[in-house]
Amino acid sequence: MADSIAPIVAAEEKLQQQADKMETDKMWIIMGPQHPFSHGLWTLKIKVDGEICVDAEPIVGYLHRGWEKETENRTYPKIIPMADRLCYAASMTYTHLYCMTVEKALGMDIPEKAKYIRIVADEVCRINSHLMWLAAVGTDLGNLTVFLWAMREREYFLDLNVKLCGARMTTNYPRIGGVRNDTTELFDRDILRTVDRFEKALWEIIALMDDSSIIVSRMKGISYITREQAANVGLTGPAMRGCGVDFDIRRDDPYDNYDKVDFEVPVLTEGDSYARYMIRTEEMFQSCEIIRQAVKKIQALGKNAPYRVKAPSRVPAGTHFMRMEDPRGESLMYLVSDGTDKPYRLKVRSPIFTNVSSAKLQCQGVRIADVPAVLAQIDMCLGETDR
Amino acid sequence: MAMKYLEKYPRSTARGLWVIKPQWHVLKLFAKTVFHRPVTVLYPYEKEWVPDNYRGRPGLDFDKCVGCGMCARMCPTACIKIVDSEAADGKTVKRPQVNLGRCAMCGYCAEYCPVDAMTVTPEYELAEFTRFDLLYGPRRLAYDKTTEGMKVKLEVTLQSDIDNGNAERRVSVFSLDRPELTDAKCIGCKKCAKVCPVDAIQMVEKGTNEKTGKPILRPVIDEVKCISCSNCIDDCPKDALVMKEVL
Amino acid sequence: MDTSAVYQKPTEEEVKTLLTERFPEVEVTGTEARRVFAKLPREKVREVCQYIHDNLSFEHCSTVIGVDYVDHLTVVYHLSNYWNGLMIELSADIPNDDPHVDSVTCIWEGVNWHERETWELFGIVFDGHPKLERLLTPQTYEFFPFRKSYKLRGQE
Amino acid sequence: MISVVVEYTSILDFIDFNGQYVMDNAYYPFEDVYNLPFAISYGLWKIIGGALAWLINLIFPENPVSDWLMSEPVCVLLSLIIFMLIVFIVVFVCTLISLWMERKCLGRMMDRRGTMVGMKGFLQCVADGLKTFMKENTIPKKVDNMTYMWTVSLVIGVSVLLACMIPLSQRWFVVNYDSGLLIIMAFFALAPFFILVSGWSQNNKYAMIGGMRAAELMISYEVPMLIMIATTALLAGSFNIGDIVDAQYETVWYFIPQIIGFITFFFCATAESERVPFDIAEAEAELVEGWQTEYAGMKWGLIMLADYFRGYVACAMVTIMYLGGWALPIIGNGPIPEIVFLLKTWFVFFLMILVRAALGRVRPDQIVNIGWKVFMPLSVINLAVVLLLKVGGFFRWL
Repeated sequence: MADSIAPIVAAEEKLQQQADKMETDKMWIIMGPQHPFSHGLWTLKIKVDGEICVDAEPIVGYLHRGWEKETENRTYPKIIPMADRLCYAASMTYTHLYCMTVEKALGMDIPEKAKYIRIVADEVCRINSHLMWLAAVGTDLGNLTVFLWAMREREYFLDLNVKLCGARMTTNYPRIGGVRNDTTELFDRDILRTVDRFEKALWEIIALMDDSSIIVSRMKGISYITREQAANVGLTGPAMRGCGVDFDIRRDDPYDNYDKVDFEVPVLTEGDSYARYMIRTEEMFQSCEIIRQAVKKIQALGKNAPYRVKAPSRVPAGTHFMRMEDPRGESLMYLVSDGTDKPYRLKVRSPIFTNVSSAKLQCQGVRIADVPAVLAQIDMCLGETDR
Repeated sequence: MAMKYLEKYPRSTARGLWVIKPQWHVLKLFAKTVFHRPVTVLYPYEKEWVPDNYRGRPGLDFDKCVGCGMCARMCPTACIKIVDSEAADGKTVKRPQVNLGRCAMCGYCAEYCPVDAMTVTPEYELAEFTRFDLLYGPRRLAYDKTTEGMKVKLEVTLQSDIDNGNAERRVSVFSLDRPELTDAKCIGCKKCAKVCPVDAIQMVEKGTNEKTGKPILRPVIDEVKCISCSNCIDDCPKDALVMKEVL
Repeated sequence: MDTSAVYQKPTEEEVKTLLTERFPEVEVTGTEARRVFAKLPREKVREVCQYIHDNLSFEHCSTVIGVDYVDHLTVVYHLSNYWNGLMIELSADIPNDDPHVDSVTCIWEGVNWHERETWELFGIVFDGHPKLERLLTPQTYEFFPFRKSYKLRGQE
Repeated sequence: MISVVVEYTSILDFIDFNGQYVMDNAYYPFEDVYNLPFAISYGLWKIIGGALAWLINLIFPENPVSDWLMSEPVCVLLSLIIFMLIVFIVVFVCTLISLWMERKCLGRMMDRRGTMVGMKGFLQCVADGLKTFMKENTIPKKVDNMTYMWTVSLVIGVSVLLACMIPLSQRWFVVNYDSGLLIIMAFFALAPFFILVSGWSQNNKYAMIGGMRAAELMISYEVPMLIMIATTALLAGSFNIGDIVDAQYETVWYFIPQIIGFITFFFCATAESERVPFDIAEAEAELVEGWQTEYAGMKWGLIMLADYFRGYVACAMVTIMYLGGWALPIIGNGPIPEIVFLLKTWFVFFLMILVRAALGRVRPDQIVNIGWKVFMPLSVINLAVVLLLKVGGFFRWL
């Protein structure tokens, strides 16, 4: 009997070998810079085998303005509006980071009230940025309603920005030695109301996202990244915490007064796209908590507490760096000063620059339809990537 | 402190009909917006309320301005240029001109104006047909509905005051820093007195030069009049004047 | 201290002693709360980084920064530990006429783009880098725009 | 044909309505069924052609042309042309209304206003049409020109033809086939072939993937749809649309016994008309515009319109098969059954808008999975239920 089967088995094996060897043509698809998925000017080249992506290569640099070189030409206060333009969604955090770095170089301590106001402004900015990201994820998954609902909520926070510092997005609010102006009248009332309202509205958006099996199944179980990989390729921020790295600069390396407010750092070990989504959503709730606590602290400090200290115009020579938890990850500024009123070199470490460099890791084995949904979790912003 | 969202989600995949809830929420909003108005603002017809400190285009109080050039010095995009302009009494005075094509609306000009002549205004509809139209001269910069909130005050607390337990004292930056003369470097060229916008510098005779017999002139700064614009420091050919910072 | 053991949460003092004991060339210039600053010769960069990564559990390299001090170039590495938030700043001086340093991309993959960026902007060549090409600036550039010799308009 | 030259004196001799009922015409094309749009167009031709004949007769008295114009076969022929126009315009306006409805409803669901140009935003459709027609007709250099143009015109043409073939009532139809549903289904299933070819011809990777996906979609959703059509025909005992509606009026609306089939068919129809959440062929997040990427200007505008035609057809099919067509439960046909039918169709379209607003896009592999592993068994279960009801004689008691 074995003899009669043997040729058939051999033929089958041969066929199997042929099938294994058979190679379909792989093609490069170039997405961007004019593509609805690229939220900004960048290109993603993906190599696809049928519908499955096997390789990816991001191309950035269309927006390279030489930001770091430009700063060498300007006095210290003039760089603050420029730092706003690093990222339109997280302008407050970059200004804050810049001011912190210069303050560190000056060795000065800023008033308590300024620290808390900066925390409030930062967290509002974080919510803004996360809402923008939520909107992007919604559209990339094909649901425009999420986009508009998230943008609607963001509008209320932008109104808060207008009331606080007179501009919606390029806030230009933190200053070296404090903040631009004191909190305006009734600001604490407005912000608490907005936050309360926002939490209710966020549940509605979550109902659209998490209670829809279509959207969950689009994110669940794709683009796995392990903890070691995440740390090694330099993923930071929510993307990293979704992969199981329990690290948040606000908690583990606190700056300003983050060690005096109580909040949780969400960490998930799943490592898929959905985990990264969930981290950001939880962070919005935690930001609301931080805002509530910080506003209480501001109220306790009283109306006449100092909010801005006069800073000298010249920075003593030396090298200093500061890092902070940007909405998208770890941002770092490295300042080389030479004793004049202009920086000798200012380097910005943008979280997205590193996050997007790991696009290959994130996209491998993912279908074309999921590439936008996976890369939306980076929360792309080209202003800071290209600088 | 506890997680709010991660406590409830992710929901178990076993829940049936998992597409009903989003539709219910959408339908709820639909029912609401059919009778109420949606949140969008019909822009050209309706406009959003903006607060006093809204940073639109810069505004200028022509008579208040002293032409010190502080705005031009602090402007991060270098869009402000000090130009000669004719005052009401026929004199030629220096006043800022703003190129709104480059303006980043950062509000530094209003913030650093020592006499509060420069203000922020809530005007943001600035489209013009040509780039030339975007040049706002000193007269065109005037904004007649200026309120107190539009004049951005630059008030700071001094570190020394905080250390002394006097933390609630706030002072204007422009009443603190004064230029200081290094006598040995000064050549008495009178340049500082010429460029001073508020005439705070008087050239005072301090003895006679032994070789040439000419009088030795030295600037004396009126501390009350000075607005610490540092024009004299910039124009000093021998770096004899230095800003003495009070911290 | 045992320089070959693996430390998951080294303190500032431990890092200082371990580094100086293991590598006599490394000069620790200062420590702050959660910060260690060190200076090292450029030949030792990969070796020290490998040690910091493997034995001191510094899983993440934040940045690679190039600085042009006119008379020499400097590369600065910021390494961070995810277990206790400690950061090491390593800086290595590089002579102008031979701008070469070992790449650490094989240790931390995330450094890849930072090294490319540093190369294109400062002309510091990272030996052993998998793809040392221009990233932000156009491929046709033949100069290094962030060096001090490249003057901007308005810079004297 | 020999015509007797008669002496005509007034225009009313030409425009002659008395004693001439449309169905009395020997060449009446719809046998013994009254057709409202044909009657209208017949009357219209009587007016237009009569006036024309009178004019010709005025200039050249006693010529045979005037008589020929008013003769029975010519009347039928020319009123058929007007009939086509009327049917098309009605369908066109219905589609524009559903387009407007989508924009407005979707806007309200997203907390915005939707279109605002004239007549509560309805004129935006006209403005869009004008805009796309004004645009430059660009054709990429390296496309296969023949298939590129042919397939898109076929996609549009088939969709329009399909929409025109939907009967609005017993008296408003184009052809009264016994296999009405099957014909509609056949035409409905035709467009994806053209999409596949068109995606290939454009020499563009996005378009090609889009075309492939359209084929994927077609293969997985046609089968359950056909099964459900067969189920409905089984229940009604006929493929004729009029018979199906009558059967529903006599018993119950079929969405009650066929609730599973109703939901399944609704989603299948959504998928067939390539609307969110099943619009993978033109998934704008990853494929720019899918198979429409290289079509610009007028062609693109017509493709978008064709999409809405197909959406309208899908809704109409749901209405016919499950919601009782133009008949109301107790009233029956009512005075204007066409309005009843359109209202029902728009209601189904509203459900589609709701689904679009609430859900995201499904991945291609998931779509095939859903098609074969969920909708296919569901349609078979539906068939089994209907068989049980039919065999059990449930419908005899009603």
